[in-house]
Amino acid sequence: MTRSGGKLLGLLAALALAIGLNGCKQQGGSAADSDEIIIGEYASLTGTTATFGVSTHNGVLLAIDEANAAGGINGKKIKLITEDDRSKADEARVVVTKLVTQNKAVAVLGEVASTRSMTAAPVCQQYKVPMVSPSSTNPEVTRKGDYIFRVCFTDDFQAAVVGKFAYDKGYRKAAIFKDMKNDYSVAFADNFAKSFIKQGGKVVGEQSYQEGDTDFKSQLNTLKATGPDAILCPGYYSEVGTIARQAREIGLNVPILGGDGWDSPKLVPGAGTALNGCFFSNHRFSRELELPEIKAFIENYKKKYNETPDALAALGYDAAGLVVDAMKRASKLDGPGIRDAIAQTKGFKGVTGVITLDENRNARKEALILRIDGEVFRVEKTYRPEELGQ
Amino acid sequence: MQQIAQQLIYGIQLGSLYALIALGYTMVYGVLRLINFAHGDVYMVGAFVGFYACTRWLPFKDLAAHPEAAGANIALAVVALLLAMAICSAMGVLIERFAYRPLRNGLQKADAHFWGLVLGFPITGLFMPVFSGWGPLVAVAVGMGVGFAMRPLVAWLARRVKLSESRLNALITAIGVSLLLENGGLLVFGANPNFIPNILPEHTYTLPGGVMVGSSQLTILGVSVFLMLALRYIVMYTRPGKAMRAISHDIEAAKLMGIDTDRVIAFTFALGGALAGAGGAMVAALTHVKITPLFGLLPGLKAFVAAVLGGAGSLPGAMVGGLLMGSAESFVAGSSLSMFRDAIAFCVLIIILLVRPAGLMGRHVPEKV
Amino acid sequence: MRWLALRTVTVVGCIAALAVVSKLLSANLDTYVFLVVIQCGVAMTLAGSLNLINGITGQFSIGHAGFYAVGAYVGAAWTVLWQPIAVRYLPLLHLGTPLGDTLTLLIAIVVGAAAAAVAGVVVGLPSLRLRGDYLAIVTLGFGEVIRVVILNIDAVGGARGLTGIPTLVGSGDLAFFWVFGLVVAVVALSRNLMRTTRGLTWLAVREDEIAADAMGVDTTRVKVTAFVVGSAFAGVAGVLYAHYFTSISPDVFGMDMSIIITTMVVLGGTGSVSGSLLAAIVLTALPEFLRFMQDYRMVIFSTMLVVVMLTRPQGMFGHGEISFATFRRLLGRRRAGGAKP
Amino acid sequence: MSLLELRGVTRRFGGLAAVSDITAHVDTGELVGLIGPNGAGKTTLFNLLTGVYAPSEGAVLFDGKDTRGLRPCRIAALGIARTFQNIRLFRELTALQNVKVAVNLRARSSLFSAMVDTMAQRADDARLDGLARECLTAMGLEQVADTRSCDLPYGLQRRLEISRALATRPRLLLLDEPAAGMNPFEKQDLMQLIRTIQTTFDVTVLLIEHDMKVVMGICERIYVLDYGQLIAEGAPAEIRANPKVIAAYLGEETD
Repeated sequence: MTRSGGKLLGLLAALALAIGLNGCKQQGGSAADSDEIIIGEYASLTGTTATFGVSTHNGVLLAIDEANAAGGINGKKIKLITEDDRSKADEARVVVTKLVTQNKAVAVLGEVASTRSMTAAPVCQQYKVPMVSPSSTNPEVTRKGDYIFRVCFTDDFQAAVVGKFAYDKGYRKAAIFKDMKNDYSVAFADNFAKSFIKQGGKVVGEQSYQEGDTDFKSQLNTLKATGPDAILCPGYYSEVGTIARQAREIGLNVPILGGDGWDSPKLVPGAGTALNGCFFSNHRFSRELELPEIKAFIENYKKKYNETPDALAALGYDAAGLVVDAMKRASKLDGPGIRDAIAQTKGFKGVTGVITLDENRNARKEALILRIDGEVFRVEKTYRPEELGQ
Repeated sequence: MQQIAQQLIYGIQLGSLYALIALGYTMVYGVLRLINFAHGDVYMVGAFVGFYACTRWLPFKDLAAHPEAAGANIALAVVALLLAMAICSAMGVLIERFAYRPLRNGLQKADAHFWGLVLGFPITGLFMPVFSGWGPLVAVAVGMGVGFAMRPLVAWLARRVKLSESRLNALITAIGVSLLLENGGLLVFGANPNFIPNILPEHTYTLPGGVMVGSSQLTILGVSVFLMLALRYIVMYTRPGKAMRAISHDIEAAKLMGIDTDRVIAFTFALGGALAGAGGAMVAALTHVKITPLFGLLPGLKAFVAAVLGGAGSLPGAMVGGLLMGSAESFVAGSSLSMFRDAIAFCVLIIILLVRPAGLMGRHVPEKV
Repeated sequence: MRWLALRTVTVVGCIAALAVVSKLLSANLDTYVFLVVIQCGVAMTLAGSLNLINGITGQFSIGHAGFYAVGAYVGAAWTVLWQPIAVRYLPLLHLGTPLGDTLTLLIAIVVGAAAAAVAGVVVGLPSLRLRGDYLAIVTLGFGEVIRVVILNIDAVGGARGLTGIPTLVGSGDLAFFWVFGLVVAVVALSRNLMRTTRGLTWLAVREDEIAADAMGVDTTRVKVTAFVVGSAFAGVAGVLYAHYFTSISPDVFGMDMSIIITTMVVLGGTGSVSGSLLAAIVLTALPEFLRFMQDYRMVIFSTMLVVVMLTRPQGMFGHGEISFATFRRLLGRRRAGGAKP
Repeated sequence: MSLLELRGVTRRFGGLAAVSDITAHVDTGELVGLIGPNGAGKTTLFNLLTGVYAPSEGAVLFDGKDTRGLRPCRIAALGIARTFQNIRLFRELTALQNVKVAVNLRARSSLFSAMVDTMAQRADDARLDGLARECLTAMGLEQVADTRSCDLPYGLQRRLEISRALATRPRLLLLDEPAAGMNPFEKQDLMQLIRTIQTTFDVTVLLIEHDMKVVMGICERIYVLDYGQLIAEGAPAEIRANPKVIAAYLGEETD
């Protein structure tokens, strides 16, 4: 009899627990009647991609501050709640759930990495809260639902740009060196190969590394033996510098190509002179473009953070700016209302280009090819989506 | 053929580094039968010391701007290396004193105070923004106060410490220390990667047969070999070294013979820390790899695998294991299976352990019945 | 017959209790809190199943995330890749219908558990030759090998992870029911093992392998069985995780996950089922509670870990259990018997 | 036929022969002693008998069956049980649980039924519980059944080990220095006890002992081991008078 007695006690205990927890239910007031509008942001403030997360967050914060200084939305101030997901996909989902259900965010900004955006997107979709990703470039991200948007171009476009550029530049044999652990890097490499081969080029070798490795010479040496005209290295800047140095050390002196993962003020300190004359694709953000909106942004950013912004900061700024703009136009300040307003965005003048969202909720924007020249990234070429038939 | 020789050279360079770190693991394992998980993080601290020495503390000049400063920089680099070794060995001793010694001897009052302070600081740090108006002095004072207030809490928690012989326990403590160093490092150093600029001249030599060797590789190899020889001398011919060997043979007997085991264990951690520190600083300065608080995670793990591979507790084993791991990894990385690089390191380990359960050079002590 | 009646009552009672609690919780809890509760449930299963290997049988296994990953990936691969093929021949499996959903999930659980169990045998076999730290390293290494292999299988997404897994366990009360049903199963199994004469052989292997062998305990079989059962449960936890969170990626199942699960077991007191479960709750919920501390939370978390290890080396409960007997004792009633280790 | 038969058993560790070329036998119902100076290889011999080590040469036959290649648990199932020189109890388990582990050899239910706690398993458990308590009672340990074994006094721990060995229902019981660390009264008790269990449990006993009083007092036949070799065999009185044995214990008297 002791056993069923125990179970009975357990049942009672569980009931008590349930009733107790019942009291814990968040009594947070609804967003509509408070004088604040809450925007949630999830970012990798710590962990492997912390630099991207922090840059983006700075950009977002700047945009929100500016919007509030300009009077907010219909007299209501915007409150940004930022949660750190420690660069982990499962945590991204948890924090977005928190932002949406507990903090009652009406819109969500994030993430940099596509894996995390894809993990969190279903939550936003389920609770009908629009999510705008500043820089997740994997095409899959916005396919997660009609509440998911992005303000950057997609990987297939970016990689195709690099592929076309490489061919135009006269490279015929390319080798690929990708970060196995990084889905951005893997997808970039695949799309580049497709585009490059379609143009008529040939991929002669493919090797991989993992974020955190310190020695790349073995793989580079193997790639060297294949005699490439150029090497595509679509990883993050944190490894690219070291890879470039080690490539030069072993006498592999061909140009190295990359994507927007390279964009960071730390790229050159990491690479020294090893990346001089190399190229990477980036969002349309460069001081060299001499555009007034970019100049103003850089000035304001420097004033606030005392450092030079990179493209990710600019994208964060644009993502937040886009949401604020949509809120001003929205018929109703709730998830669906803001979503419709975002979806109708046309010709939003962002720092990183004019943003018009297409029916797939992607921004159609041009891409730059930058050439590394000492400490400066010079604009080599600009590609429009139409040029690649996209 | 040239390819194979070339990969072998990379493997040896990588392996000598693994061996350097693995020695720290294996020495500690020898005397304490403890996997010092925090050792990889000591290596990380070495890299940061190297970074700060090269960019802030010492008057290094960037060679790109001042090519004439090469000689002065090399002299300074020796100082930086010694500095990293000194700080890391102090670090090792500190970890031993406050995290592992209480496991053996029970938590003393001093330990309770230490951990109280450690708990106090991050909690105070949280309120830093509140104090920002008052300046750092006030914040530090408050931090000390909170830390001081936390001491009795730890002491109270520890009022009935039962010593545990569980190895799992020691392992989790070591993991805790490792996490503490990593996350503490994130707070102190930030998550942004750092790079050491060009401060040492770099040349590449081409050997007959087209095999290329860089000066940085030669330096890493040379310093590692030198340090290993020095270590061997210390362990074989000096008094503390002999005491270390005695302890690794039988700690109880060593105690009875009048050896101050706690001191010798601290000495072991100091030696291991110095080696790891040297490795960290060298890698950071010579390969220009990114330096982050997670810098030690992967090399630490691989060095540890190397130590087990060679036979935990055996110094020559750590060297052999390190070289084996380095070469295996280099060959795999250079082959078409580069994506399986890490997996293959472990596969090699598993296979070798199944054939030789105590590692390549470990003594297999059958349990006495 | 008395036994049968009792057993029916307890099983039905458990199911009913779970159903009621899950309804109540999913209806009343904030979604975020509910998500954390579900995570706690998954963590409890993982800790409980590792406790079977580490705590009860005394094998030094620290690569549990590997089994978790195998379960999650094989289970998810079934629903995403193979189920659409199977449904052509077995219309019963049609998703969207309650029957089809449940059947698909059950099959996922079975394949996930089976795959993890096979992995358990593979890891369990070295345990026959290796002891202590060496075994620990092999298990850790195995976990890493699994992760790297998954990274390289394009069919399950590689580094991108596998997304778009149907939520077969739902997002509300059903999920709670499944996850905590699994917790109950682990607890019941551990309890049965620790109470029965048969189960004592597992504890004997932990206490003294040589003596156990000399007393006729087939230590080989005990160890391999512990690995198989422990990893099968971890596999099922993986299947449920995958079908609740709808996306999995290799970085979820990395070494840090393994280490956290090991920590749960040690912190709770190796061998103590209730301790492991409680530690699982604490270690899952604590970082969430500490979220307001932002950058500082992981520092505080790791310091607390060390301090707990130093001040309570035997873990929170040592080998002891918190049981209803404890409560009864607290209430002043006599303990009803049934010796517990 | 002998219950236990050793045919030229040799065991080497490295180059060193811990026991070499031992030929001996133990008959059913006997109480045989095995003595010898420290390091003579007595415990090694026990380990060879119980399968902890495999013989380098020669064979061990139990009840006519060659035990080579059998794991210790199989040999225990055949009917050889042992105690250990340095007590090896399951420290965290209670006295009763210690015995229950050994009683498992006589369990009928499977591990699976234990895991799901079936009815058959419950009945079986009740039966095993009875058997275990029986073994405890036989050694006078019923009072401490629920005490953790590491909390027991030393003498009781020794007894518990014997009781645990008996629980496997052995035909041959190997006792490794059962009287070590006991005072003279306890030793007297022990001798009495060994005789009793030999008759009540119908078991053959082979014991290693250093205390000559105990050995001479209860053994019917004695083997003497020195430097891994059998140097003498015979009844207690013969062994006492054997010059080789005296030499082995006291060193060569003639210089």
